[in-house]
Amino acid sequence: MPLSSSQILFFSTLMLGTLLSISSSSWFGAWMGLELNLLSFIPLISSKNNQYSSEAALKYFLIQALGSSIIIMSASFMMSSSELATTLFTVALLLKAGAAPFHFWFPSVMEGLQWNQVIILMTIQKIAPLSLLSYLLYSNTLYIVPAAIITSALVGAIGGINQTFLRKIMAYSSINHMAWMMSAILISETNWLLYFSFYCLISSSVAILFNYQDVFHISHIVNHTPHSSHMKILTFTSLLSLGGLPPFTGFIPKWIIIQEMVSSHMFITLAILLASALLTLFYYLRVAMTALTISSPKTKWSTKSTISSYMTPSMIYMNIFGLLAPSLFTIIL
Amino acid sequence: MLKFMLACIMLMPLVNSWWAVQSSLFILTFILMLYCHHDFSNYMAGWCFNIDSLGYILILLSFWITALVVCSSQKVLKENNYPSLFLLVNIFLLFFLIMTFSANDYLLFYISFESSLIPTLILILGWGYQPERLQAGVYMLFYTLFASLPLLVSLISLYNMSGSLTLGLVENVSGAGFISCIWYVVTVFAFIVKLPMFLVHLWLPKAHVEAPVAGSMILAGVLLKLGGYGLIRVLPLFGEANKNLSWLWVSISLVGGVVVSLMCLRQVDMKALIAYSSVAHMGLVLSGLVVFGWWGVNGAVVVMIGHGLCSSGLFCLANMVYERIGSRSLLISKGLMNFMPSMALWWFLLSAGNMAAPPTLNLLGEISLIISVVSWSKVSMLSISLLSFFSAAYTLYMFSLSQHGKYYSALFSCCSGKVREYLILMLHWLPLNVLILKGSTVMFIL
Amino acid sequence: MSFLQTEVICHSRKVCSLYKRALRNLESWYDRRPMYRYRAVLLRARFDENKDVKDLRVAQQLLDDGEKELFSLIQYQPKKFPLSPGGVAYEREVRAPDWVLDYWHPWEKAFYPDYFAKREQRKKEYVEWWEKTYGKPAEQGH
Amino acid sequence: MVSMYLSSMLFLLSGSLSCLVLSLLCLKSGQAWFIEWELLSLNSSSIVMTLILDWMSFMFLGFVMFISSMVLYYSGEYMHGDSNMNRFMYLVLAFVMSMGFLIISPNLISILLGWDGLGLVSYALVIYYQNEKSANAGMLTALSNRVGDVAILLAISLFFSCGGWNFLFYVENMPIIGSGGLLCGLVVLAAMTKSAQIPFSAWLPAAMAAPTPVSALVHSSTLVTAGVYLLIRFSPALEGRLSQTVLLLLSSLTMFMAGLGANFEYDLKKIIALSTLSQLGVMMSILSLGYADLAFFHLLAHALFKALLFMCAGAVIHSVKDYQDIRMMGGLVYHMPLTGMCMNLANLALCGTPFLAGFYSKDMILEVAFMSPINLVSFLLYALATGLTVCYTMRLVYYSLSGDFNLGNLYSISDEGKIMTNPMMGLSVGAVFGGATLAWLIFPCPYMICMSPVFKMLALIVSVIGGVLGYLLNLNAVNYNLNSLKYYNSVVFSGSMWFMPFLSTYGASKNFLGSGETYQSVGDMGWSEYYGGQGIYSFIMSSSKILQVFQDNSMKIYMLSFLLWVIVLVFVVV
Repeated sequence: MPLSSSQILFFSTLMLGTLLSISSSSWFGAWMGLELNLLSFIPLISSKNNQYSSEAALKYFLIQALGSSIIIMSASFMMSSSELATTLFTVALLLKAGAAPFHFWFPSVMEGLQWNQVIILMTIQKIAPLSLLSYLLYSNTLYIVPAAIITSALVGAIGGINQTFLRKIMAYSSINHMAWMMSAILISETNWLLYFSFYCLISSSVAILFNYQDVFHISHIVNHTPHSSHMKILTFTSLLSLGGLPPFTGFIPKWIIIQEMVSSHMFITLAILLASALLTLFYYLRVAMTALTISSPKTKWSTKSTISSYMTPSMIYMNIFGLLAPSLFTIIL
Repeated sequence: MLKFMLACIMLMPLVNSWWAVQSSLFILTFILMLYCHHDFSNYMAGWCFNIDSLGYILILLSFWITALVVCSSQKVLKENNYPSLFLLVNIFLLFFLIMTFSANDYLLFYISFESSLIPTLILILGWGYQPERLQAGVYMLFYTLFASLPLLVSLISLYNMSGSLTLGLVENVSGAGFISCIWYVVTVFAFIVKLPMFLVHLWLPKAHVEAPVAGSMILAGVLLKLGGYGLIRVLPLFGEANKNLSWLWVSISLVGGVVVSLMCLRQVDMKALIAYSSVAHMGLVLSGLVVFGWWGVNGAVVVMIGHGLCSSGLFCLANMVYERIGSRSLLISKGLMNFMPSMALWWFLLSAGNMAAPPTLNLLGEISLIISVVSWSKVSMLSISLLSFFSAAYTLYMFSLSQHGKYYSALFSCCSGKVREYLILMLHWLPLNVLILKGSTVMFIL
Repeated sequence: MSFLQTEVICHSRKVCSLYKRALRNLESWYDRRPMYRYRAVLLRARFDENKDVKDLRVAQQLLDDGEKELFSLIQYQPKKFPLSPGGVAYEREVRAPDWVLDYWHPWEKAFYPDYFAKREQRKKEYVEWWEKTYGKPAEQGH
Repeated sequence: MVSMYLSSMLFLLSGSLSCLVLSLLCLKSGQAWFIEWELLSLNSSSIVMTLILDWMSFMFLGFVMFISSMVLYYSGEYMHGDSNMNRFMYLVLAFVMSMGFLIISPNLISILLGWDGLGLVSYALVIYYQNEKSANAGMLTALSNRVGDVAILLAISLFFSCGGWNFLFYVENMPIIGSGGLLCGLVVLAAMTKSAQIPFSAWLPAAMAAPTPVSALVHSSTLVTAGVYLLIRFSPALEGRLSQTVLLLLSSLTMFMAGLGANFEYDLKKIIALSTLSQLGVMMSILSLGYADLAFFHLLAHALFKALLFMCAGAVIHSVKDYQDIRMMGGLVYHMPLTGMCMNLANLALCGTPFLAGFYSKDMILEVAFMSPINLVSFLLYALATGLTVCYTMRLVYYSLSGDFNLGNLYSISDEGKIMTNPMMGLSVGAVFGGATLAWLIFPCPYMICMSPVFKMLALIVSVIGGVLGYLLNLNAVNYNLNSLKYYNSVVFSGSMWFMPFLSTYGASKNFLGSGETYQSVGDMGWSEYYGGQGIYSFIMSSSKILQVFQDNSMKIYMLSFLLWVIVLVFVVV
């Protein structure tokens, strides 16, 4: 799907906003970057002229605007009461990142997006809030972030169980991963970067797969999957990788986070995170189930061709062979 | 060990020709057998892998069972049911099993232990028969994962404590305080679920019933043994805590074994019966292991090998019946002796193995286990006697119901056994009964 | 499924069944024929005595009493013919029903060409005989 | 082509002859060979496969092989035309092999090879016929025997404290083991199941569902004596233990019960089985009095004539077309004189008629028993059982051999099948001379027996009374008014082995099968699922639904709730 020129423009301003906010030295600059980011994502969302995308755009705009307004408000408190300011900052950033308990907008916005915008929302749009959050870890906010971790883990895990829409499932999965990322933030920046980059790789590979198969619902996978075995392998490897099952790449960031959390004695949080990881795996598995049952009914209207050849090995590499050289990744970061 | 892993990897390109993979697996088994002159300490070491006698015998078992699995799943080839993918999955499974049994490092062990789940899951979901296989697969995956994620935490804590996860270099967790006990429970629980112990065994009958013959064989033959292997590896680290808590596992597994045996008597599904009987046998293995006497541990290893061969053979037999009659129900597939008189001999021999009749490895192992558990407490004699009695009861129930008497009247046209099938059964039975002549070959350390 | 009574059994059949069972029971107790005959005549007389009872309530009562009496005197090892149900040699060997041969694969049949040729011949003759004796079966409507 | 029955007969016969010769050599020189194969050595105690070859095992082995060669030859005709005859032959050979392993291993672990093997092979033999009766009988047999196997397994675990399992070395000083009493109890329990003593008696008559040659070999002369044999080897350890007393009481009770039951039994084979049971009781009781050599003597002599008796019964059953009910026989002596002769010979030997095989052992056992300080109950049971033996023998003879033929007339009854009568003749020789020969061989110096004339004559008197009583009772049975019906309850009680068959089948299985179902529905499909897979799944599903309710709101509410959070936080912080 070639990008139109306006999309390219907005995409670059989107990136610019992100960069601006994470590299700015003042909260005002950060706010400006966030606003730029927000305003350039709106046209990207509503590139398809239907009511779903415009509804999603509206919702996104309202929520982000609310978050931004809180940020600009608390920036003004910074001088008088820095405690209050940091608290409000944290809450607003959590809202912007879509972490529980401020996650309510996230699934419903995801619902109206195309897969490539989903990828942007899941990855690029998280960069700015999360990195701002990582600057904010003063002692007085330390009780908000763990609470957000726990709620995100639980909400992400439990919320996705009953879902049948793939984008909602991805939304909840993203909320759950947010919990892991926030705990990584609590530990160290490097861990967070590591986890985040892995998450970006894996979740976008899943989304790309879904995009190629043009599926939006669990039952579509049964009908639309072209019957090539490497497609099936791709589907379930990337989904299980997203779930963090050992032989796949997704296990590495989890392993590292677990190790760091154990060394910093965060056992209670860790227990909740692990339990939630199990639940998320359950709904990934439900999606992957059709791929795992090797022989499935053929439908004549499955028109989608198989995924282009250069994608397959790269995605398999991304999802399987990561485990072979985990140290490589730590060196890079 | 790397040479065998590389051999496995090199088998992967061959998956398009069934015979090549099959014969290569047998040849590899044979080559591995040649290494049986090992010197009983760490052996064939290199690059995080080494084997000792325990690992050796279990790797040999994995090779053997995988070769037999391929041999007995000819139906996949015949019906062109994705044969090359099937072989690929099996080779992957074998690869992960070799890694698990030869890993020199707890974390590597953990990773490959978990990895072996995926090919098994694919086997069950991909080549199973009924729609219920989805549930079975989910049960298997989640029961195992539920218990093994805490294991990861525990292993990493061990790493934090002693700075290494190499087998033998990890410090022991001393004391039997609250923390040590929790740590202990978290660590062993993964293996206890995998074994499985009564109360957390629900995944096993489901998985066995729904799995294709390959899945059942390898599940019963090798994968359950991962639990026992893991216990043998981690229990030495938790001496004190284990001593304090072993009563819990022994009592649950022995009483549970009796309960499971009673349930076996009510099964009408052949595979479910065999699966439940595995639970009962593994109960004894678990109690021998947590008692952690020399006899108990060695007996557990022997039973693991014996049970691996025997129940895998029984699943194979159940599948042969299923392929002919199309049902696993004992009410329909009955009176088979009239169709397949020679097969009835194999049924009898393998059933005898299942009830630990001499001269099978199972008997040797069970004797050692009973010795160990009875020396631990005489009260256990009560449930051990019931366990042992009922193991005969349900095995004979299965044998007589499936082989003896009139056959189902709606049944016509059923061919007798084929040479390939007799060969498979023979290859299950022979090691089961011959290895006892030098019982120490299958022991942990001599 | 003999324990499930699926139809209404009339009173006289019940009486007859009781009579027969009682006779068999006597036969098991009295193993010498003359003694058994003597007893059997007496038994018959007892049954005959009440054969004209018209009141079903009385008859039912008599039947129940008879059943009770039989139960209280049942022989612990009833005489059974070896090849009939309950006998020692009943179903000792499982024999495949004849029609199984019809389901053999043609290749399998080809191993015994003479036998199957003759079998086909016999079947045809049997059908002819059937149609001659009982007439052609009516066309089955759907 | 040499048929299988012939070749196995020749093979076993030669084996038997060589075993007997070796036994004589050992007896003369007092030698014994001891062969060990180490299976495993751990903690310096080793599991070994041990074989002991002394006069005792050689002699027993010789007898077993002799009887089995006769039986195999005999089954050449008895099983003629059976479609699975080869399976039968192989099974019998496997049986002989396991019996051999049992006889020659004095090690508690290696004896399991024979012990379990006997149980399994005899199971396969009992279910040889495909009817439901034999399936049930086989299950009862196998499971009753399994109780003994389990007892041996537990005994092995207790024996562990000795550091080895060659019980021959340890039986002399068993008291040093802490739980010696329990150990002896378990061994006695094992022997009792194999030899069908009282709580486990039900399987022996039930096992008569097997083909008659099997009964002749397995259920009369060899398998059932395995328990006795084990205790013979084990007897020094039992001295003065509680288990010995219990065994004495139970075995005399078995003796009496079986003798009584045989008098009310109608199945030809079951009568003989009950008589076997009674003789087993004799062996066990004399063993529990401490006379192991007498028990061994009776074991061998009994094997000879009991196998003969079964073969005769088999010949009868074969020629009357599977009828086993003695009410349907009678007058057979006119039709099959040779068989009748052999049957009478065996019967007389069983009763202990002077100078036949049973006399030497039985008479000596009774006299020794009467001489020893034995309690009154056992004494009475002994005397009664001896009388009852003669009584049921008379009854058997009366019903089957004499009188008129009670069956229809469409049978060709004769005993001209040489394949069946020849082995009978062979065993008859044993039944005549066996006792005397054994007495000379085993007891080089005579037992000292010292008792009053009344006691000396007691055995004879009881036998004569029993015989006369048996005859009178049978005459009495030919009656227009049956006395059995007057004492209905007691007749049924004695005729059905004191209800043991019901208790050990229905009584045992009912509770276990019921609880199996309960556990299945309440445990595995109930609580285990509730606190396992299904319960967690439904909990999570319902909580997911609750979460979904929060999710289904308008944007406004989300934003308001966020503002509420902010306000709350502001208050908390400030």
